[in-house]
Amino acid sequence: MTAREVYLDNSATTRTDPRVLEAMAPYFSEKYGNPNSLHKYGREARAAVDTARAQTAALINAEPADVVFTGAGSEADNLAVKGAAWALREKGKGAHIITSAIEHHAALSSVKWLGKMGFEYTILPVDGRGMVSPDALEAAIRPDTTLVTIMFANNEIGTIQPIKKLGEVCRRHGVMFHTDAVQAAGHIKIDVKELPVDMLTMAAHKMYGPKGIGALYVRRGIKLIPTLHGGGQEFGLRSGTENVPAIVGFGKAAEIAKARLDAGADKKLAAMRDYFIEGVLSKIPETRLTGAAGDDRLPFHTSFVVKYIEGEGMLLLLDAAGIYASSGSACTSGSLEPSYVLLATGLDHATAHGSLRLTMSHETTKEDIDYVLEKFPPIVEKLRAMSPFYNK
Amino acid sequence: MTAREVYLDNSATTRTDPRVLEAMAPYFSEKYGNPNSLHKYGREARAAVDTARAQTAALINAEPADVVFTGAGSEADNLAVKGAAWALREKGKGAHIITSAIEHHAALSSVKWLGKMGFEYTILPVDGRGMVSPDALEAAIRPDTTLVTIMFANNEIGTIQPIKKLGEVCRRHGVMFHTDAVQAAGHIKIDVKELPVDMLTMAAHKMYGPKGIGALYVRRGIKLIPTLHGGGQEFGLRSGTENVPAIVGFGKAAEIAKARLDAGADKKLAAMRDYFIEGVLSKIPETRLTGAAGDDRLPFHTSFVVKYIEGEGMLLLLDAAGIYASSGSACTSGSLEPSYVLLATGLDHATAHGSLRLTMSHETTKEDIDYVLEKFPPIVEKLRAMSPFYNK
Amino acid sequence: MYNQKVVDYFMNPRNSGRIEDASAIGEVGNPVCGDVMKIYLKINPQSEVIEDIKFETFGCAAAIATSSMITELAKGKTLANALKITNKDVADELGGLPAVKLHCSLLAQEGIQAAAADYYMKRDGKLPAGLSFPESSMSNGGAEEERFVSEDSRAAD
Amino acid sequence: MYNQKVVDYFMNPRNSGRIEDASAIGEVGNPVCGDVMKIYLKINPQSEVIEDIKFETFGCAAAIATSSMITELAKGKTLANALKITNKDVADELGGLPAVKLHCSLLAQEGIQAAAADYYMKRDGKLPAGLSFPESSMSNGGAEEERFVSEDSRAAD
Ligand SMILES: Cc1ncc(COP(=O)(O)O)c(C=O)c1O
Ligand SMILES: Cc1ncc(COP(=O)(O)O)c(C=O)c1O
Ligand code: FES
Ligand code: FES
Repeated sequence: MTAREVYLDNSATTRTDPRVLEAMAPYFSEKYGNPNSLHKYGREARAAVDTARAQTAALINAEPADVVFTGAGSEADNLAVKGAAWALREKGKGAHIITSAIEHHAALSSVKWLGKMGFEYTILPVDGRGMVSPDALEAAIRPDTTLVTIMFANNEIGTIQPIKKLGEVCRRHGVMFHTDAVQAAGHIKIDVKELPVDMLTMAAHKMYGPKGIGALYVRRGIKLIPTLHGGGQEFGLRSGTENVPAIVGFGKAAEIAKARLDAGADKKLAAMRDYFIEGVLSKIPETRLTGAAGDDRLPFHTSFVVKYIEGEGMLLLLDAAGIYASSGSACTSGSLEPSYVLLATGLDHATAHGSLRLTMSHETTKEDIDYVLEKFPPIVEKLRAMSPFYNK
Repeated sequence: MTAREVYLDNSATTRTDPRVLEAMAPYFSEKYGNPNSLHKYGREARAAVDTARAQTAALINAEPADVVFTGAGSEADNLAVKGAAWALREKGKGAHIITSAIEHHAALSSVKWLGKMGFEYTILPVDGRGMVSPDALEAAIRPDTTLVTIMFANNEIGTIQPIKKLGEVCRRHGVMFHTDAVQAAGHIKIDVKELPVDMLTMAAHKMYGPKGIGALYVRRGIKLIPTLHGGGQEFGLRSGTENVPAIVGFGKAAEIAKARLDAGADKKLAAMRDYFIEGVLSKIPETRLTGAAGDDRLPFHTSFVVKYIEGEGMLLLLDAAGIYASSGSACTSGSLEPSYVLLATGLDHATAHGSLRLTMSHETTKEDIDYVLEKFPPIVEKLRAMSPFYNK
Repeated sequence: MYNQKVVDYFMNPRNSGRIEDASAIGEVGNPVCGDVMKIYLKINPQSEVIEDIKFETFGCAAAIATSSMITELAKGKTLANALKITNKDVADELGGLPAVKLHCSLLAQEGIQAAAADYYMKRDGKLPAGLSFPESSMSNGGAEEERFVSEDSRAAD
Repeated sequence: MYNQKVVDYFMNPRNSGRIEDASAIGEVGNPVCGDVMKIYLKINPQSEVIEDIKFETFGCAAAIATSSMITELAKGKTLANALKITNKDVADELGGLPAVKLHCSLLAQEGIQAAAADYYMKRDGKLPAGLSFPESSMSNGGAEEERFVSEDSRAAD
């Protein structure tokens, strides 16, 4: 038993809010109908899906009919990227896609797969803070460019992109613009009526909703080719019996998130984040923040590189102290490369290996943070004492 | 309020068994970690997924490492059909696919989409009982045939295909064989060590598990190209954060289903099914069973065509009597054609419009059936009285 | 998906059945879905008022509800006035129909037209100017690969 | 993913640190992941017994655990016998490593080899027959598009 447990891996997944679970509960064993059935059980399931769609749409100020539920955030990214790329190529608009070096695998691997299917693509670099330059985007647009996909905020380094400016560039050139807002949605204000984005990805489990449900906002009038074929659910864009409880949970999570944002909870969290960052940097020498700071950073997100040591060791020792974190140094999908995101921001391999991500929730308290600030420095000391690179 | 409620739409979706929900419950708000995280929360989630994979595999006597979880039964069909077709074409093995006329949209539309991507396909006919002929399959195999996908049991008419024989034909010709067992898994015994199938689709919500989770059995050694790209979860075949609670629920549902099958519960249900069919046919003149009978039919499945009237009217009047059924005459995805499955069995349009499906669960009682047998005939009478085709 | 009024007109159909000594019978088929409606009229030869009207319908619940509604609307009207009832009137009177079910209401409108045509053909051997046997030209949209938006897109299970 | 013994050898590393007056130092890098290990030996010039051994490792938990294990295994052995310890011995002694972490144990084996090479080079100006500076040839498998089966395939979030 540890004295305290502090879950700081909210970029990986969040705790389902008990109010969300409560909203979902009746749809498993009581109101368990298939929304496509005509009878009472089907109708009550359909009504629940309709309500949840409206709630989810409201979070980003979209119309309900413009929100498509998918089985994961990754699936929404795949649908947006492949669905638009295929549809636009079929119309003879071209086959060039632009993305950035720090996209999530769901977008990046989709683009690369399209590369195998005869599409061309450009991967834009980022600066030291992980920012994509709107000018660089503009310069990369070609006459045959059809689609740009650039994430709203990054999962590893918390950087929020200049989405409005990037979208404006796309609009100016008549290019479709998708943004992966899995880390941003529910955590910072997003208004698709104001932002020039055509498609936007969300995932409930990153905002205190359930796992296994994503959503894609698709601006009215946009035609996509589905990636999942079948019965024609979700406006024909995502076949498969609707995951009613999870959809209901998404709706509830979106409703709660919206109320929180309206109450300015993101500002409070950002203040705690800055206290946390300040504490880590001052207590642990030769450590730096990765990604952007201030308003350009997700309010719940901190991430660091700690020199001379590796992330995994920190994770395990923190784990033993009841502190649950993650590291970009971990192998992703069996690869042992350090995070491509960190490398893209200009870090060398060895430094990138020392990455640690600590991402808060609305349940994180100042006491939790102080506990981490007490336990973390000696852990670093212990590991550095074993490092051949550290000058004792 | 109606006197009794009888849910007879278990082919559409089933009630989540309360024991399944109980198993899932802790994974929302207590053990909510991402299985890919190294810390305690991640490890307990990973352990839960491993257990559920073993339970799910055991239902069909497969090895755990050969079961891939997906976001829906439809997605597993898409992955099997497209994943194998792409992979085999890439290896230069050919690009011809064989399927049947009564497949679920998830398989059929996947095949048709591949048709647009340069593949060729053959759609095998079925006989009056909805059976695919192994001889017809053998005759359709060409040198460039790579993949056959034929469902284990049909959702609309309950017919169980001669999977062993069909698989043997495929084996003989070195062709890969996928079967969509969404309606069969958990309801009849399936053993992939005995059956010559290479891939097999399941969906938890058709067997008293949760919605939003499917599984694909993939025989060892088979390479697929993923349809959903990203972080590389599920052996690289299905990216996206694992839906831990739903996976746990699938495992539990599989465990319960296996115990039931081992106890011969399918035989009992089949006896009730035959009592039900017998009752309907004897009480309502000019009505016939659609699909096969006896051992060639799913034990929980009944389906009929009632002459001179349409399905929707029956559904609504049954609904008013607390009986929840479905009909193949309903528009599927906004189309108003009667079910292509019924047409494929040789029914004319008008007769096919009069279809009704009543699918039982393990909770259905003889009293429920007797209640339906009491309420259903006058409903038919009432509608027939309005029909221009009925000779009073 | 149906509102209460539609359900009521389907559950408790008005004027269903036949008129054995009908002055005219109209039979129409819906080209979209293959459904069929028959309308029986009893017409006062002097006033041309529809004194009795009955229907038989092989179709969906919307078809039955709209059949039942149009008989109510037409009863007591002169044939000329009954012919002015459009499928939209019927749908509106029912408080609206789901988008995919709008075509069903066409059966009702065309059923009256067909019965009227039968009446005039029997009486005069020809149709009055402006009246013809109905021939619907509705087609079924919604290609599967395209994004399909509808308030009620039922899907396969 | 690590068993208890691995965790123990990582959490409570044996023989970590430096030997200031080491007889030999070996430094190896892991070509798979870029990690680095340094081994310090204090060797009895007569018996060639390893009297003291320490390590410094920049690497994952498995690298640290295997470093700590090999120092324990090698301590008190003659150099010749220590050189017979394979990475498999180290992994087995730890009760096994996850598949993706097997390569880490190579650092330990090669660290001893490198230190021994350093010892002989310093002493004789050349390596004894059969001993060379280690050069690993492990490569990283698992092309992304292929089905990737591993007991522990961690994924991105
Ligand atoms: C035979 C068959 N295959 C596939 C599916 C698709 O399953 P899901 O809707 O869960 O994606 C279904 C049911 O919808 C089915 O009955
Ligand atoms: C930025 C970003 N995009 C997409 C995803 C994919 O979401 P999911 O794992 O729910 O499919 C994630 C998280 O995993 C993410 O952080
Ligand atoms: S579907 Fe044919 S009339 Fe309604
Ligand atoms: S990952 Fe580099 S030594 Fe283990």
